[in-house]
Amino acid sequence: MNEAEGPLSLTVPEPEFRPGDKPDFSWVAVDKAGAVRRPAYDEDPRDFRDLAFSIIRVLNRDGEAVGPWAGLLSDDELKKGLMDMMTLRAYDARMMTAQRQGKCSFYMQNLGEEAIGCAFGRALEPGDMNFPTYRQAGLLIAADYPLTSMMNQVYSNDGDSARGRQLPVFYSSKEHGFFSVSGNLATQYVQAVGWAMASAISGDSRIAAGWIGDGSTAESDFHAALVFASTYKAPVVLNVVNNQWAISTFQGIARGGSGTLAARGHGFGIPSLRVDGNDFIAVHAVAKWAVERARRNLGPTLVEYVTYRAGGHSTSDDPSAYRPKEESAAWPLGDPVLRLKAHLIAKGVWSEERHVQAEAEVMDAVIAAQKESEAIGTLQSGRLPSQRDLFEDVFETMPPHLLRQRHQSGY
Amino acid sequence: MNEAEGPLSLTVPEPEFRPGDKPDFSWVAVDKAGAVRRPAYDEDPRDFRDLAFSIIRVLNRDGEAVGPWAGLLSDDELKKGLMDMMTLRAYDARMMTAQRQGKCSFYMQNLGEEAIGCAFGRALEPGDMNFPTYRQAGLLIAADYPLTSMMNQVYSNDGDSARGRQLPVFYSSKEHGFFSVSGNLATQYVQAVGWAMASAISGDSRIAAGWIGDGSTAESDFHAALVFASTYKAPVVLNVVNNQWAISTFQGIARGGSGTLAARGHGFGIPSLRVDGNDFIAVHAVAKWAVERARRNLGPTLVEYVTYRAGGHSTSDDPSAYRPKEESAAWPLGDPVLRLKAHLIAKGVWSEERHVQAEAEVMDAVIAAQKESEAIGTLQSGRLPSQRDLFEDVFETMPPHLLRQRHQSGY
Amino acid sequence: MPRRTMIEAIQNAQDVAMGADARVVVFGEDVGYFGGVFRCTAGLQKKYGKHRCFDTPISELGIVGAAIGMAAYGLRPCIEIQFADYMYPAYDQIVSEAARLRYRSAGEFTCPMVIRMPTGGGIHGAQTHSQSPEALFTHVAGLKTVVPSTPYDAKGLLLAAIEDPDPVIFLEPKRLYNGPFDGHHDMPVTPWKKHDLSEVPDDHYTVPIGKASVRREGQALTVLAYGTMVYVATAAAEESGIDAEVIDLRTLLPLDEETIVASVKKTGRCVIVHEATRTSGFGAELAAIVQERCFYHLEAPIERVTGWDTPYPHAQEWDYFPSPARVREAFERVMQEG
Amino acid sequence: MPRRTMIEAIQNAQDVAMGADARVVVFGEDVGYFGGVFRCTAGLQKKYGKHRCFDTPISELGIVGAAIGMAAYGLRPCIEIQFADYMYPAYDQIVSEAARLRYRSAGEFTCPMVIRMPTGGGIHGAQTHSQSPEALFTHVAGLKTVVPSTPYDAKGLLLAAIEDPDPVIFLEPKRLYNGPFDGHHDMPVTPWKKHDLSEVPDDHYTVPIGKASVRREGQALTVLAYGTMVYVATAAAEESGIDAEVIDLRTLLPLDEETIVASVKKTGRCVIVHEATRTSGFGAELAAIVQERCFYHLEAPIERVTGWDTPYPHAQEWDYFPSPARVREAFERVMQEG
Ligand SMILES: Cc1ncc(C[n+]2csc(CCOP(=O)(O)OP(=O)(O)O)c2C)c(N)n1
Ligand SMILES: Cc1ncc(C[n+]2csc(CCOP(=O)(O)OP(=O)(O)O)c2C)c(N)n1
Ligand SMILES: [Mg+2]
Ligand SMILES: [Mg+2]
Repeated sequence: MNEAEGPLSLTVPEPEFRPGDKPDFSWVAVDKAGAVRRPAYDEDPRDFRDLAFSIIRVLNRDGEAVGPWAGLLSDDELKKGLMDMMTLRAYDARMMTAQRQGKCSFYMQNLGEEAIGCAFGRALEPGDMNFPTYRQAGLLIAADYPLTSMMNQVYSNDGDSARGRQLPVFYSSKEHGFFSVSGNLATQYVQAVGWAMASAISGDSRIAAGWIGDGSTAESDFHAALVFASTYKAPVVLNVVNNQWAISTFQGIARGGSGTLAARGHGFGIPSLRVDGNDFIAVHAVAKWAVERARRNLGPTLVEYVTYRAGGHSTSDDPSAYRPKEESAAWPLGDPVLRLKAHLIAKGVWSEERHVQAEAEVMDAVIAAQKESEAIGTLQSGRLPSQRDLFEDVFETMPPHLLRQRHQSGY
Repeated sequence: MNEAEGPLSLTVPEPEFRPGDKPDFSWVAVDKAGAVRRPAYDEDPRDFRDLAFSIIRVLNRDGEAVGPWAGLLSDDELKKGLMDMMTLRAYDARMMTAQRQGKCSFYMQNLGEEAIGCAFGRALEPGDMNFPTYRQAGLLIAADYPLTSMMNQVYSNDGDSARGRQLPVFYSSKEHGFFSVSGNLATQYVQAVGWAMASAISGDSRIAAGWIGDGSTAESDFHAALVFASTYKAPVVLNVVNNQWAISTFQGIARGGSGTLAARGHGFGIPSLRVDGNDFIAVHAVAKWAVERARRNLGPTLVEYVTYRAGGHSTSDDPSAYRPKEESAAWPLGDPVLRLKAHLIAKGVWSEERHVQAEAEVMDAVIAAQKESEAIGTLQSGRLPSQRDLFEDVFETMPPHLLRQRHQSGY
Repeated sequence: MPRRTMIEAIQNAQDVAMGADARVVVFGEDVGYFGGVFRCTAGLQKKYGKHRCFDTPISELGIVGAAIGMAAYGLRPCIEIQFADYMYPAYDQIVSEAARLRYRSAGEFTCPMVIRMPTGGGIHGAQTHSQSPEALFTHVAGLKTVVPSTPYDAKGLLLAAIEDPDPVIFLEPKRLYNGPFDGHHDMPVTPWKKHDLSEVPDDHYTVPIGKASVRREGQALTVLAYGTMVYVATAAAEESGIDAEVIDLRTLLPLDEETIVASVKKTGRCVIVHEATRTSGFGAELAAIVQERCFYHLEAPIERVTGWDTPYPHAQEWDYFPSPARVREAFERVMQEG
Repeated sequence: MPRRTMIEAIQNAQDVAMGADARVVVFGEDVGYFGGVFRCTAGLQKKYGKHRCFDTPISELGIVGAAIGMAAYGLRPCIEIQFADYMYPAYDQIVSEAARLRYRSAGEFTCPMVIRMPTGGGIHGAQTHSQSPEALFTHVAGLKTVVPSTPYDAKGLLLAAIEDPDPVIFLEPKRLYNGPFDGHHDMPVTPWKKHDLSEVPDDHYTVPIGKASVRREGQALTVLAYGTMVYVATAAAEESGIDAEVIDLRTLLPLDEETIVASVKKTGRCVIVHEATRTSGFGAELAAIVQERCFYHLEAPIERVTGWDTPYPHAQEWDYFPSPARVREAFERVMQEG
């Protein structure tokens, strides 16, 4: 009763455009700003499954903030958000240059994705904990972590609180709710769930946020995180940053036939939202909603941020080898800095002049921090962590064999 | 703006009933036989998402086969199916006793779940490959694998084709489409996908079937399998046997808030069906549908079999420590052997007398096989695999260090 | 003094730890209501509540990954992997995360946790219920690895592990759970309740991590062993009449090199016994250290008696398992040389 | 004879294998359209089609698990793990499945596959782009482990590995991808194209698995090394003026013990060099074997020069990495003893 005809064949998904193609994203369904509803915190997730397939947006083409997700932030907060994004962008630019100058071994920028970390950070309370990837420096900026400390880490200089042990951008600051970044993709997603469970076990009120990229959702830890979060209703926000690319691999390879990555949550009964990651206000509003659900002990929320990695994957990557150069410009969700700027101007609380001035301000701040940091050292010169440090912190107390090795090493 | 009130607390799901409780499954929503529709093979999976939350059933309370999933098997095929299930049950009973007698180290029975392997096996073609767990012996019986060979494996005697190297019930028979069972849960699920991809790469027409238990869906390999199957549209049937228990842990711990395990497929865009695992005809019909989809290069299907593990997890387990003794009897889906028997009697092609006679026939066959197998040996006596065998098959060619070790060992 | 099996000692250690410190949480597959497939967590859920002792989904990755998050939060998870053979799905979390968190954050975040797991063979568990993966942990900087061989040590070491500020791999030789097994699988086993080494006080005490124990003094040769092999080695010593000194390492990392070196310098001969496969087993490290530090005292090559370099078999278990006879032969070879 | 970098040699080996045998398939993260982050699979998708060379989701478990199923089906997967540091999520599939499939089915199902992965440090990759996990493979019965140190060997060994009937772990020292690096990080590197060892024929050839190569003959002492450390050891020999014999092991398992034993019996002294952490590193196994088999020829303790027992650091990379100076010091110590 084998009704099949021809032989089997393997399907291998391909991105729409490769170098040489003219990108055209008119097929990407982008919901109108204000069009997607805002469920009640305790609404049955089965009743808003559609929200995993739409895109929550607040800022419309005229720069207005519209719909049920608008209205949470004051003008001052919005201005601070804009400045944070601009700071991150300026910082990234300087560090990219520093890497080319050999001052650090490596760098990864956030270009085009600034809204996500900067807006999410504002939705948290002190004591909450992020488990970030390498592309959430915005969380630190939003938490007012000093730029100099960030640079010290990037330069692996003697001011680096982690003693130069980690690759650039693998920051850590407990005080600023930023868990030590691991280079292993996805591992920290389930740790975020564990941290949140610990908070619940302890009768605390703090919540956790896990971070993962589109490509990394394929990793096992993503599944473990969803299973544990779903079973124990952990107070955690599970963030997926879909910037369309995982190095050279387009998001369709990780996503497969599921339509969206947000849909992954449905198999676990986890409420899942999809949001315009380049819309600062939308990101903040959705983050706030998910954080509040967690805080009310209503359990996890999965949030997919739809965005675009406008730069290379890292300083080791040249994206023109695998995608059209124009793809970034063709991407339909625009630039997060320009969109928030336009909104503030439309509101009459910002201006082109103020913006130019602000650009100078943030650049000054970045340069001042850079001077301070470089006065300590860069990877190639100045004060670096001591070689003795190599042997510290393997354990709290150094065991005899390590003492012996340190001695052998001459330190 | 923290609107939360009290402190957080941890949710830990609990089964409805523990020893001492009176089980009452009236809350389990069981669809009427014949009520769930049968989608076209190429229907968009988004259009039958409801089928992951219903239960496909064919045999109704009067023993009739009804609805769109009925009618695929001839009377002779059904009788063969009944005999297969009875054989498996008789075989299990004998082996449970053999274990108590010390003839083998361990045993795991299929009690209550006989329909699944026995019916699924009939939906495959020669050359297709199952990647089974330890509870799919029915696949071998359906494929007419000799009982003696099965017993030789259980007894680890010299007739065991795998040279006594594996725990009892970890069978292997390429010829019968039964991949060597691993003791590590879930690992083989993704291998099934790989095997299916290989068939597609090769332009072959053979398909694969992966098998996993409810509890094991929490493992990483389950996720990897779904990701790969979804991305490459692998010709594979992904079976989840939900027998309600994972040793002492009820299925709610693995399932979390998702409603059903079949729903896991939705996050991947994989069509997902849920079927009465104690209904031989329904299992077969759904299996056939999923196999046909794979064969037509339409990709993977996830199938959840709703059943109940009527016995202990293994001979090392005493379920009365964690669930009410009466729970099995209270389970609403009945016994697969009795249900198919009733259907055949209702159809007039079987009778109580024929059944009694059949019981004697299968027991005779099992006892004859047992005699043959025990004539070779059991774990404690008779001909066992040679100790030399210990060193074979680590590699195709024995490298010098192993030759030296074998020599040292005295063999 | 109450007598306890090793299982009871392990259960009791966790009970004491949970009673003393609300940060101690216990979880794993089947460890909650049921109390663990080996009963090592029996009664803890009832006594301390579902939020401190609970069943988990079958995801070793999830168990360890969640525990790391909890440890970073400030709890002290003591988790069970049902069999050491099933720790591989969690190996990335253990190696890349738990072991390195303190280092990579320079102490800002730490990972005080214990990962318990039954190890070793001798129970007809075949390839997936018999493995001894200790060398896969000792190679990883940032992990401590402990293997008790008596109920007393099991409790004391487990309490020390739970109180340790760093991740500890706690390997429980399951062949010893119920009785000490005097080396011969075909002879009756003395149950712990009739054995001297099973006296386990009710109260809190610790056995220090990093200290070996000389189980049998001797002058002729030194045996380095741990877990079940301590009994195999002792049986071999008794039966051979060779005056062997048997050292129970108890902690593999950090290793008590001083006790080892002092003994080998005294005896001039060394035999290492472990169940794991030979190549790159922990015995290799022991042999390397002993020849490095005792070279001029050695009168014969150091011998290793180990599991063979094959997967762990089922029917042939007792041909795989290092027997007193194999250890005795090594003793004799080592005594003849030099 | 054409000259090739190690990357080109590896690419070429796969090209030759795919051309000769339709069962050979190549996949991994970024290996398809882009040709791999190190370009080791460049051009293969274009030449052989998407169904034989393709990108995968970021799931090392999935990559290896799927490859096992394919190998069992009858294909010959040659897969890439982007960095050895990321193999841990696949470790269970490698150890519990690939390594044991032949054994547990007594040859009914087999797993001919190659798992390629860049290893080792020296590129400022910090803890997650620098590891040398070879000992985690050599401990596992059923795996072969290969580490080439030249473009010629890389191609020949990779072809041998693809044609091998069993799973082969193929560790590529990424410090050698573009040039041989003569041991000093602060001196200019000779690119392969100017180096003698980069002559790589276009055609098919194999270098046998299980055979070491004596890279430098000498009488005074034996150095056992592999991968990048072959160059560090050679530099140390050249600079110290000590007549060291440098053996490039090339295959760690099965190990060419005969070549090692013959050399140490000749020189009476042995230094082992590897990048991995010291404790339970592959050097421990080498030391154990050498003392077992050459005891009466040894005139000094065997020394190990290795990475320290810490995670792989970033800023302090060159303090971690075994330098020619550290190797030279070991040579001197070993020559002074005895
Ligand atoms: C376990 C693991 N596998 C592979 C890598 C190598 N790697 C680093 S980043 C990356 C792509 C990640 O893509 P995505 O998750 O989409 O994050 P993005 O870089 O786009 O933010 C890969 C494959 C890694 N770091 N860890
Ligand atoms: C990786 C791994 N972890 C744990 C175990 C121990 N174990 C064996 S069976 C089992 C329960 C499996 O339950 P389920 O998947 O529901 O299958 P069932 O036994 O009900 O058929 C467990 C935890 C294992 N074999 N492998
Ligand atoms: Mg991405
Ligand atoms: Mg089950």
